[in-house]
Amino acid sequence: MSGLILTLKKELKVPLDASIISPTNLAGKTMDEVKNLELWEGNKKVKINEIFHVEGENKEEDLTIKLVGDFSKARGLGFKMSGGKLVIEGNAGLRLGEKMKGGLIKVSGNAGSWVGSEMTGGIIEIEGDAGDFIGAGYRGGRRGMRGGKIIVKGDCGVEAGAWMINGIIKVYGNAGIFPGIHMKGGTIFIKGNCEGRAGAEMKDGKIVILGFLPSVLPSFDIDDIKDSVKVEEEKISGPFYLFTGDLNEDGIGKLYVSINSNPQLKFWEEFLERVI
Amino acid sequence: MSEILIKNGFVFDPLNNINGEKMDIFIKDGKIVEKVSSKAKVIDASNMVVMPGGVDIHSHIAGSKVNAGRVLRPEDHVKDFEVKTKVTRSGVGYSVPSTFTTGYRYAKMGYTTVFEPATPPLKTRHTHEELRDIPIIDKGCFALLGNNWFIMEYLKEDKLEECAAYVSWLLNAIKGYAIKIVNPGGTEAWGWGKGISHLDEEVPYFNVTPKEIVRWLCKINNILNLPHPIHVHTNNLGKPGNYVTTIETMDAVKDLSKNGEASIHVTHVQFNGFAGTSWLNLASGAPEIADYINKNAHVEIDIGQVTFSDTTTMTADGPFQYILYLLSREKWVNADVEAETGAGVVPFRYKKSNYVNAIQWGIGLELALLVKDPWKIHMTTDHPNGGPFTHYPKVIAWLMSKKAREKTLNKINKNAKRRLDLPGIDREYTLYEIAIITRAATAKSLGLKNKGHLGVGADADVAIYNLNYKSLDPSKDYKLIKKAFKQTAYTIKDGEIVAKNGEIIASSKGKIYWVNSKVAEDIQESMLNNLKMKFEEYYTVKMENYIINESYLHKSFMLNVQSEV
Amino acid sequence: MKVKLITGRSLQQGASKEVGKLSEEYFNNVAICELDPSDMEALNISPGQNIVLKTKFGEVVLKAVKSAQAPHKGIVFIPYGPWANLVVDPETHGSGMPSFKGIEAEVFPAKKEDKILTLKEVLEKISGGK
Amino acid sequence: MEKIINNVVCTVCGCCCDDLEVKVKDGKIVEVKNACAVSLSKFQNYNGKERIVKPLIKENGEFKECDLKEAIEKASKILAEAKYPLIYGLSLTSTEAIGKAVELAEALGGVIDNTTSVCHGPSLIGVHDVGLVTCTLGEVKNRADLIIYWGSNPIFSHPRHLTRYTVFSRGKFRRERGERKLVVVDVRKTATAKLADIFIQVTPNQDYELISALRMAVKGEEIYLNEVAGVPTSKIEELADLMISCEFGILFFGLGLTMSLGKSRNIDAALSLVRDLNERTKFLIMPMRGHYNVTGANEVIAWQTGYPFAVDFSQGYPRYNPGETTTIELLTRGECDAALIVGSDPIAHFPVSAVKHLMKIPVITIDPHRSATTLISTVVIPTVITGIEAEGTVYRMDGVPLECKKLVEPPLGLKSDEEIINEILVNVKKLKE
Repeated sequence: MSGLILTLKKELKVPLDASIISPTNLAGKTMDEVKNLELWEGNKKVKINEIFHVEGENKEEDLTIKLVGDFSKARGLGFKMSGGKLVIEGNAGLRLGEKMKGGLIKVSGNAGSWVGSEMTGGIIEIEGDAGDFIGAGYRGGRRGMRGGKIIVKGDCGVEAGAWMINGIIKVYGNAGIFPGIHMKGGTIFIKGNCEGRAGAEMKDGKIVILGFLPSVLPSFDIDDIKDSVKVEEEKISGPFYLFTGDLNEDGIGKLYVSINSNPQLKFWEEFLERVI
Repeated sequence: MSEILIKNGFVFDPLNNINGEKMDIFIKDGKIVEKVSSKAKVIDASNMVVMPGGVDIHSHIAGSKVNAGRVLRPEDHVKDFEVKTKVTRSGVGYSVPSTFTTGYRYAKMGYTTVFEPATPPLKTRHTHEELRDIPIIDKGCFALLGNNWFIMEYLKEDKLEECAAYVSWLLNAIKGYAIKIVNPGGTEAWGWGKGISHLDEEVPYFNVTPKEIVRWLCKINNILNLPHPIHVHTNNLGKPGNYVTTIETMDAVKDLSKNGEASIHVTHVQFNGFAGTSWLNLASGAPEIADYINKNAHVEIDIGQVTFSDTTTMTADGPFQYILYLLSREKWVNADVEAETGAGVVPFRYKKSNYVNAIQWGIGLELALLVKDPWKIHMTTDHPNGGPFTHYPKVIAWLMSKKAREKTLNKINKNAKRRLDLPGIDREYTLYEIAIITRAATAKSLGLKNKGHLGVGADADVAIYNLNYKSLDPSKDYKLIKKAFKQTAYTIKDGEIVAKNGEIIASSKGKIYWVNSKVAEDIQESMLNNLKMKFEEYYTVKMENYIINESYLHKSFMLNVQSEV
Repeated sequence: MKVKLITGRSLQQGASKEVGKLSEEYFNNVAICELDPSDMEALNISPGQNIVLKTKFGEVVLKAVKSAQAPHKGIVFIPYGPWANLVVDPETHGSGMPSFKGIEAEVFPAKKEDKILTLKEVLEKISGGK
Repeated sequence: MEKIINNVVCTVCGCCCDDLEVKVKDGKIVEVKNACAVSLSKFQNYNGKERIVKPLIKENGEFKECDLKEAIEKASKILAEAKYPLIYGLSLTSTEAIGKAVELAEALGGVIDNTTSVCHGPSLIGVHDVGLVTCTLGEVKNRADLIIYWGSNPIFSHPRHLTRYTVFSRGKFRRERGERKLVVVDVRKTATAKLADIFIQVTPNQDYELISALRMAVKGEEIYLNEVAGVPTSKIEELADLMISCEFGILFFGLGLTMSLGKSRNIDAALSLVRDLNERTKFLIMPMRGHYNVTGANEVIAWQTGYPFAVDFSQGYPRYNPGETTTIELLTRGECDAALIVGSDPIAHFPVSAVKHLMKIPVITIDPHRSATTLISTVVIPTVITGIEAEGTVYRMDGVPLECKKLVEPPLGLKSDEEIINEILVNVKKLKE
């Protein structure tokens, strides 16, 4: 392939702040400049070529960077990137694609927590599992992702889309508790099961769960039964229970839960009749 | 200790009537002296402005509620940090800086003395621990007494002398400097989730009124001969129409002025200067307040300027902070303190486009510009309530340049602009007047004899600004003004150069000022005997453990004051 | 028997940790498992007998104690300490805090050969990576 | 020669009772009045058989005694050479010592965390998002007519909390037990629950659902479910009415909320519940902080760095992100290469996954007593006991700062935490140059 290939020379023992490694940041730099860029390994400053074999070429505008190795201890890969491609063959660590504005990040393995934290655009694709707080925000900031797309082929941890404002999160596997907590907008689609507390304290936005959801919080109201729901342009067929909430936050968020996967929620239908 | 000669600067020293004269300043052993030896280090200050170190009379820099603000807002710190250097510790800003950063940033701006205006006596040990960790600048703290149970009970029982003895004991016990009154009676009512809305309303269960509390503590301030007048945050703060309460509060102590001096310092008056009856028709009460101050000698104020930024509001006015939470619906910290006071913290973003915020901005500047005598004005942002102290240069520019004001006026909410008198005000502060409202008047008001001037014997706290006074037209060159006041060419603290061109080059410990107030021993003793029992009933700590050992003040500066009882 | 495991402070644990973390008192107050009387009956074990507690994360032998804070059928309690940590859930959910309470567990009466490990044995077990 | 020392501050739990009466005879503590069982045990045993008096260095698996200088130099070398050292513990010492530890972490370019991480860390994370509507304990004593303990068993964890500060205390506006209602929410009928006017038994790990329902009831919204978290809806509504109709209510919460499923979000919900109640009445909330100065550690670290715990100095300035910079994750991910433990026993209190990594890296422990952690340490530095052999500042669970006293002389040759950490700091600064 064209573009840059960075291969890890050694196993990482302490955290590596890799936030300078993004197509946006490396584009237009000579190989020498790239090799001599400094980053933090624990409390020591090291040059890129002390940690990576750097090969390939750095010509096109729309740079592709391929990373080879286990980056579980690397933080902030693709930080603030606004274009190009970042392909990680292996695992990515915490805060992958933090504050990302555009471009594409692909991970062949798993990713740590805070994938796409506070991102505003671009696409992140994880072949394996992702950690907690995907598409969430910084502690106390009350602002999650505002745009772009996160796709997790495997499972994700807790609080996917916490404080999410806009954009799309798709999890093809299972999700931990609290997807969409404090959510204000955007869409979260969970193809597998969810451990519970979906949409807790959400104000607005849309959550769709195809798999099993043990229970719906008492602060949600059942609204309707829908044959299908739209996620992006895709029509997902149901049927679904449509809940709204979280009433504790005067929320008008929409929570779609598959009827077929959740017989234990049938009792809600009785309240549905009361509503209509 | 070393000698320094500051050569050929334009000196502004209002307390000694020096107005931009080109002259030399001599420093030896941390003091201003008449001359120095040839060995003295020479600072060439030609084409620079030389002023006494800045003195901030009201800035929330230390203590439990400031720290509550820090804990509340990691998102505020993450965007503004300081990396450690050979001489400095690391830290964070933005609106609630960590202790080390607070000291360095003040010093870089040429400020050398700052007072924390609101410490709950019970938690003042905490305040002193933080003050200890604020480098370079001299400090002190005001004790919150406007909702103190003992004081309200003494007042009810009309025991003036005994109460004076109590206040004297308390200031000594906690190493405080002045009497602070916040929403008198109102914060106590908030202990029950209630509020107080006018000066003659009775405090639940205590049956005294805010007006009585203010007068009572003003009398005690006089009896104890404290260096600073009562420092008052009035009732109804932040409510439309509250300028009336503000003027009533001022008028309540008109007769208590001692030999023509101010009997009351009303603080961050911008927040207490609202006219109108609702948020929709909010207007500036500054003209009315200024008119009262211009006609009455017994009042001085600080402005509490709004600077349009994302900040963190914090006061001992619990009920007000709750109202602010209801307006913002974001995060809210409340912290009531037994038998004494309360506190609230709410993040807040002042927007130019917001009608109310724009009016608030106008009120602050109108106050400073409409009050004729600058000695009655103190420049503050009520840090961090109106904006962080690092925004002072903006405020100075607004005061010195109509052009700077117009530039902002064109960006603010149009209705607000139409409703303000500010566009019609031509006055522009001179550097001399700026020196008054940022050091001379403040030092004088605080009774700091060695601060705020450059006369022989004064502390060698000096700020040298990169500002060519002669070739300068502040009215046009307000950008230069802003730049110059952001960071000094030199800041000298106690005769040592601590900052140079915005770099901290030496760090030192500042002094802690407190008043050692003395009353007749027999009165003191009988007071203490009566106090003991109730103390144990009202508090959850023993009296002995309430008293703060002077060892907490790493560089203690005790001001002895003899009372009249 | 399937139960929910709660770990936490107890007065005896608090007092005996002041005697010493390596002391016999501490061992006696911490290497224990408090069960609801009805659960003990169902398991047919009497106070003082040993039980084995298994979770997804490990297993531990402890002395059974009749809970003074019953009823709490289906809930067992182990005081904080090295023994509890052999079976607690390390999952923090990104909060810094492991899951010390409400862990799915199974309790069996101990066989004669299962004895309670000493602190040293616990540490060896851990460093042995079992 | 005998003396009585009054108004002694107890250095055991977050109550920081300051009314202990200690009798000292010939330099030994012979009697303590007003102390709880745990406090008594501390005074009886602090200088017992588990006390360490000589520094220890481990060489090929065996501890050998050494002098302080050697121990400090060895410790400094290990820490200075580390790429990502961790400083942990700091809840059983003075704020003065904690402040020094922050400076050491900065000089090292390491991470400083305190035991908050595994007690009320989730509470602070909740506070970052919601805020905290609270007060000092005297407000409760003087005004509270409704007291709720949720997931907390103070009779065991804070034995004098009820008598000094809450249900059994005597204040200005509340004179006796009859004027206050006590509610306990827990998974077991705890010793505290047995004293309650109302006990609510919640299903383990369903506190969040219960709070969620309670918030609904407080808002006057209808709850469709007949039962939430094992509690009948009628009982939830009854509790909600009680909360709304009280004059001054307070909710004390413990590790039952912070450690069970939901962690910081359980607290988020509890903080929101109490905040919203202020539209109806006066209601406050307070975490039941465990160690006597865990609160102080948060205060010092916050005023010096801006963040209350888990602060990473690896890049020369404070960075903070619980989950990333907290001890358990750092150890479980195997990211630290050395550790300094001050007055804590992580080996006894961390899950296996974290303990394993601590056993792989060099560990320096500063502690007055032997513990599971001293056993696995490379360097062990004995220290004097704050509040008994050294004075120092501590912060009660409600943030009220107190100065504790030196009651007796420490064993010969022992130094305070503050002095030891400072000596390491001085050494490290030399080594780093």
